[in-house]
Amino acid sequence: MDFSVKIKNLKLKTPLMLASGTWGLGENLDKFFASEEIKKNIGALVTKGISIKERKGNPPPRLFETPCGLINSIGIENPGIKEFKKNYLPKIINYGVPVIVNLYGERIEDFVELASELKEEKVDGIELNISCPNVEKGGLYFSRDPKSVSELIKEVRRVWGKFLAVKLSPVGPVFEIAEICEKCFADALVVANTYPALAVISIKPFKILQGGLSGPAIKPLTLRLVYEIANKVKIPVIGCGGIISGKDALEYLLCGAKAFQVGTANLIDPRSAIRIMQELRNFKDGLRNKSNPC
Amino acid sequence: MDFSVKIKNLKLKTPLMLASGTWGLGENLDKFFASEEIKKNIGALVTKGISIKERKGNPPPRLFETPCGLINSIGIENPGIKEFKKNYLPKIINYGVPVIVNLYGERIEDFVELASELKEEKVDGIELNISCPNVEKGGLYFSRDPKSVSELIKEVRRVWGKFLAVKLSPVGPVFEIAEICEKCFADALVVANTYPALAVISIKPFKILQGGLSGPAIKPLTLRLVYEIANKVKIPVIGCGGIISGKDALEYLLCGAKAFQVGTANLIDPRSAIRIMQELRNFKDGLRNKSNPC
Amino acid sequence: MYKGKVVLNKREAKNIYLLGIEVSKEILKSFNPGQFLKIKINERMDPLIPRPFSIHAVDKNVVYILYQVVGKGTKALSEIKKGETLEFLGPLGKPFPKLKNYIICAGGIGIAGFGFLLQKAIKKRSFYPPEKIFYGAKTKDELVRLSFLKSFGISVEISTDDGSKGYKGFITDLVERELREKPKIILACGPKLMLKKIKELGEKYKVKTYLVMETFLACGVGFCMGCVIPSKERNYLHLCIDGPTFLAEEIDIGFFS
Amino acid sequence: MYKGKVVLNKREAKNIYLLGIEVSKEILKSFNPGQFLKIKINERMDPLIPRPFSIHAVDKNVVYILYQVVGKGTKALSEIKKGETLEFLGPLGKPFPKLKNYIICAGGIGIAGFGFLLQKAIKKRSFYPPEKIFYGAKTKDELVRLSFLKSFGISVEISTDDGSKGYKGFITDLVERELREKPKIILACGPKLMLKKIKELGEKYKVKTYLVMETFLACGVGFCMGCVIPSKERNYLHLCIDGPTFLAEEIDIGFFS
Ligand SMILES: Cc1cc2nc3c(=O)[nH]c(=O)nc-3n(C[C@H](O)[C@H](O)[C@H](O)COP(=O)(O)OP(=O)(O)OC[C@H]3O[C@@H](n4cnc5c(N)ncnc54)[C@H](O)[C@@H]3O)c2cc1C
Ligand SMILES: Cc1cc2nc3c(=O)[nH]c(=O)nc-3n(C[C@H](O)[C@H](O)[C@H](O)COP(=O)(O)OP(=O)(O)OC[C@H]3O[C@@H](n4cnc5c(N)ncnc54)[C@H](O)[C@@H]3O)c2cc1C
Ligand SMILES: Cc1cc2nc3c(=O)[nH]c(=O)nc-3n(C[C@H](O)[C@H](O)[C@H](O)COP(=O)(O)O)c2cc1C
Ligand SMILES: Cc1cc2nc3c(=O)[nH]c(=O)nc-3n(C[C@H](O)[C@H](O)[C@H](O)COP(=O)(O)O)c2cc1C
Ligand code: FES
Ligand code: FES
Repeated sequence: MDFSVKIKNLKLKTPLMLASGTWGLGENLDKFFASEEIKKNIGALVTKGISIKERKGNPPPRLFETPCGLINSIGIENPGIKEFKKNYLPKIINYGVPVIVNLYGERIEDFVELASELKEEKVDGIELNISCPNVEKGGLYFSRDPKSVSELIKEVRRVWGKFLAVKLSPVGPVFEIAEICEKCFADALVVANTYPALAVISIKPFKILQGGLSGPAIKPLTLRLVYEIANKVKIPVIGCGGIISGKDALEYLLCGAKAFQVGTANLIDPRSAIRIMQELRNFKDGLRNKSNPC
Repeated sequence: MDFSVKIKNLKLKTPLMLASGTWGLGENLDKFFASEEIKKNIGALVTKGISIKERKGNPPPRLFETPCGLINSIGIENPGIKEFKKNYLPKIINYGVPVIVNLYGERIEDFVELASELKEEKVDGIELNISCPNVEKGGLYFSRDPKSVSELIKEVRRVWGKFLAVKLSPVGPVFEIAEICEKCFADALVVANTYPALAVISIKPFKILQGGLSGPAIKPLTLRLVYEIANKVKIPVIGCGGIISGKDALEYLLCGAKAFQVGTANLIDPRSAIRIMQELRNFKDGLRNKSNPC
Repeated sequence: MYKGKVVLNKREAKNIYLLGIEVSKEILKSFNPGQFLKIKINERMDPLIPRPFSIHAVDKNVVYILYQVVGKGTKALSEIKKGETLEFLGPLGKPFPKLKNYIICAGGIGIAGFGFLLQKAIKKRSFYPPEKIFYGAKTKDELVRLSFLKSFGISVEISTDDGSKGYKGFITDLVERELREKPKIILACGPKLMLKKIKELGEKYKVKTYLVMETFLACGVGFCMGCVIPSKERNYLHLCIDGPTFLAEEIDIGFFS
Repeated sequence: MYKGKVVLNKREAKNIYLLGIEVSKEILKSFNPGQFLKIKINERMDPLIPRPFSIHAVDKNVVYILYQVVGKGTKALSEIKKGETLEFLGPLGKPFPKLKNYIICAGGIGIAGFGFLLQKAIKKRSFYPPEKIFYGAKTKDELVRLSFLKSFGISVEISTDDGSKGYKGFITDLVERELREKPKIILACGPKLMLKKIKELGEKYKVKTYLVMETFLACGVGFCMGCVIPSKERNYLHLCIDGPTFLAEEIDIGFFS
């Protein structure tokens, strides 16, 4: 069965993308996948959030498990765009599937500079991360302010002609922002990043962890967002939230997503993507055999 | 250990309330609790949402289980305020703990009329439900529009002098609405109602259920809201979302809630409230014995 | 909730298990045929909500549940070992009506609740035995506890969709043959489509018809209003308190499609 | 992930269990002392993330894990029965460094990973045996597998906080006594406070000190960057790929408080 999809000018062999921040910087993806497995199963690789300067990330604890979910507060730990281009990107490109670089900036100029840095690189697209709940500035700030998003996209578009996706936060005026992204000629929306969450990690002394919630717990919430946003905008929606099985993936596709990203599942088992695609294939075959394909 | 709390003029023996819609209309609470157990453990009873006219509710399916969560789409099934006053309220009042009536209206006039209907009744307070995701009108409509909330509270205040809480939706401009409630002299905020969610209940034929998500899955999200709102407003915040254990309850109290409501846990086991209070007592005793009380 | 030790959890047929939980006689005394229990599957939170199962049989100090593995809850239940402890709530729902001159029609796992009815009826404990039991399944491998059923000395007619045992076809065909001969009250439990057909047969042959219904439950005790079945007067019945057994004429036929 | 049959899951001491999983020799060959496995606890989603455990011992075609029940994952693990199947990922992390003239210091369940080291060292498989093992626990009941440890013929010094067995007090007291006599390299695993004290002793007696660290892990393979330990140059080390064993001097002491 053919699973290839076209999202604007981006051609993917499968609708499955590895979500930002959940497969490291690609250094050791090949420890867990044969080269052919990547090409056959992974439609695109979305990199960890990359900033202009190196970021060390947040102090520990950075993780906490909640019922059927995971809170993370990594704080965009990354080596900065220059080091990334030099020491990580070549290997990622070498995996032989489309590469989308997730960009993290605090101001519009940051995003513009980051996009310019990638102009000459063999990357296929960028994903603007305006939705990270784990950083002081930037991140959620944009997601609260539709006007700034509109300006952001316009400015980045001046330097970046290739595929451009915006990764939305699931909180705030999300429908308004989705519509603004469409108006400003974003090529696709990624719905969505993690949900602002809090866990009490110690009662005495009282200690909390604030971060973003991902995983199966939030699937019903993001599925709803995808369904509603796909009904509101005409640009492709890429679903992302709590996909653990082929059935989850199929649900996103049926609810209007053109493609989907897998995040937390990679942390449970680095080879989850293979299983998810296999389950999705089996599912579709099963449905087709019953009568008409869905 | 004394657990009594005072929320404005409302005196509660314990900080635990049974949340709206999760203990029926009180007809058979006494099947599961001895009269003394109710008085000792339950600080207040918050009734099912009551509307002016009878509402039959939504067609089935009304429920769907998700990972560590429950989606419901009941649609405020209730007998209407007149029938409620006559055939249900007396029994509820008879349980001997403070009674808060959850009011559901589509327009401001509805809420005013409902509050007027209760003026002469022996109820201790009302909770304005401006956050039900399962109804066409009203419900979430108010929660998207801070101005209408301000008007709503002002109008209801004309006819209602006793305890008045507003039950917020966890989505939309929730911080803005919280501040408006404070300004308009609401006595307390209930944070929060269920999260708009969607489940695919059948793939072929494709069938979905849209409703509100509750239960442990959403606890990290509502805990975060309570923490932030309690830091923003001075009126008491009543936490509500995913409380299943005494530890969950304690976390809400430590994050700034003055009291808490238990919903989905009542559906898992009708006697959950007793267990939760017992666990909370044990916890506090344990903490106190270590050194100073928390 | 009550706690009880699992004394048996045994595969009986393809995907069908028999579970026995030790329960004090005091509690067992309150159990009636037609009622159900809500069983907490594990201590963790997935699955979150206890699942409902009919009381299949009662034996000294053990209650039996006959269940089919269909999803994560029943899968997890099937992995529980003898000696472990389970929590349950019940008895819930209304008992079967007390009928005379009636037949039972069961489709698949719908047979589960009738075991207890037969146990009581044979001992003449406030229930009468049915005149006949009609029991259909997809295939021979899914017919369960036939010797148990037959032990009551009531005639059991069998059908399988594939003809691997008994009549080849739907059990409702056999029921219709019976009604054509002599109208009798029907008490039926099984898949939606079977119940729909039974309702139609009841109307055609003008016999009182009772259907044991199913829907996803949360509380099981009237707290959540989640378990509704549409009635013909555009009203809603609540399965966990008004049912699970309903007069067929009360239920909106649209529910079955 | 690999799948393996559980051949043993036995209580060894208060809250401490020994789990054996059948694994092909091919896979076992890749296991090294100091490395760990990530074990998927069940098929459902609570707990969601597989939990990390040191390789405690290896025996023909079985890998052993020694674990303490501290939360819902380990509780669920302790309920798994012989004959069931478990999935795991590994070996993960870096092996212990290859030391000579060193002592081992273990606090509580921190002893787990050293069993495999001793097995290899005794067979002279690329590791040297320690000169002494210092092993402390809260109380006698929490000291585990002493006969297993002693079977290697290396002297084991014991302490308990309550004096119910061995020296009464902290194990680090015994370690300091040893160091005072003659400085030796330390390899230590245990609670944070013990590790802090060991780091201080290492500095005081100017001996190279290795600490086996712990933190909540998600991926275990360098994907999430969630498992950081602050290093002294205001940098972060990643436990699952740079560790779990670190040179004490690399780690920011603030982490221990
Ligand atoms: C009163 C009563 C008595 C019962 N007695 C028995 C019995 O004696 N023996 C027996 O085997 N079973 C009995 N059942 C059915 C049994 O409760 C279910 O099979 C069980 O709850 C399934 O749980 P699960 O976790 O295995 O399946 P799940 O994973 O929950 O789902 C199983 C199937 O049900 C579907 N489903 C789940 N929720 C909904 C919903 N809200 N709307 C529509 N479809 C949904 C799923 O899509 C799936 O196909 C009874 C049910 C009721 C209501
Ligand atoms: C490399 C490595 C090797 C290990 N080897 C062993 C071993 O051989 N034997 C053994 O018994 N244990 C070992 N552990 C520890 C073991 O992994 C944990 O005890 C286990 O994961 C606990 O799971 P749980 O679900 O039972 O507890 P949980 O319910 O997850 O929590 C247990 C405790 O940890 C706390 N906690 C959870 N997450 C965090 C966080 N992000 N930050 C701070 N505190 C948190 C909780 O509050 C609670 O007090 C090892 C850990 C690592 C990292
Ligand atoms: C550990 C971790 C790190 C993440 N880092 C990033 C990031 O750098 N940039 C980003 O846009 N999203 C990041 N995310 C969000 C994921 O890409 C994804 O949007 C989210 O986890 C929801 O999907 P899931 O439920 O499948 O995990 C991260 C998520 C996790 C769990
Ligand atoms: C079945 C069901 C019915 C509910 N009905 C109402 C209602 O009528 N009015 C209301 O304000 N909230 C209603 N709620 C929301 C709960 O009162 C509560 O806010 C929510 O479930 C979150 O708490 P929980 O996670 O403890 O369940 C309902 C929730 C459930 C599960
Ligand atoms: S299941 Fe809750 S009212 Fe019936
Ligand atoms: S646990 Fe994910 S990087 Fe170490």
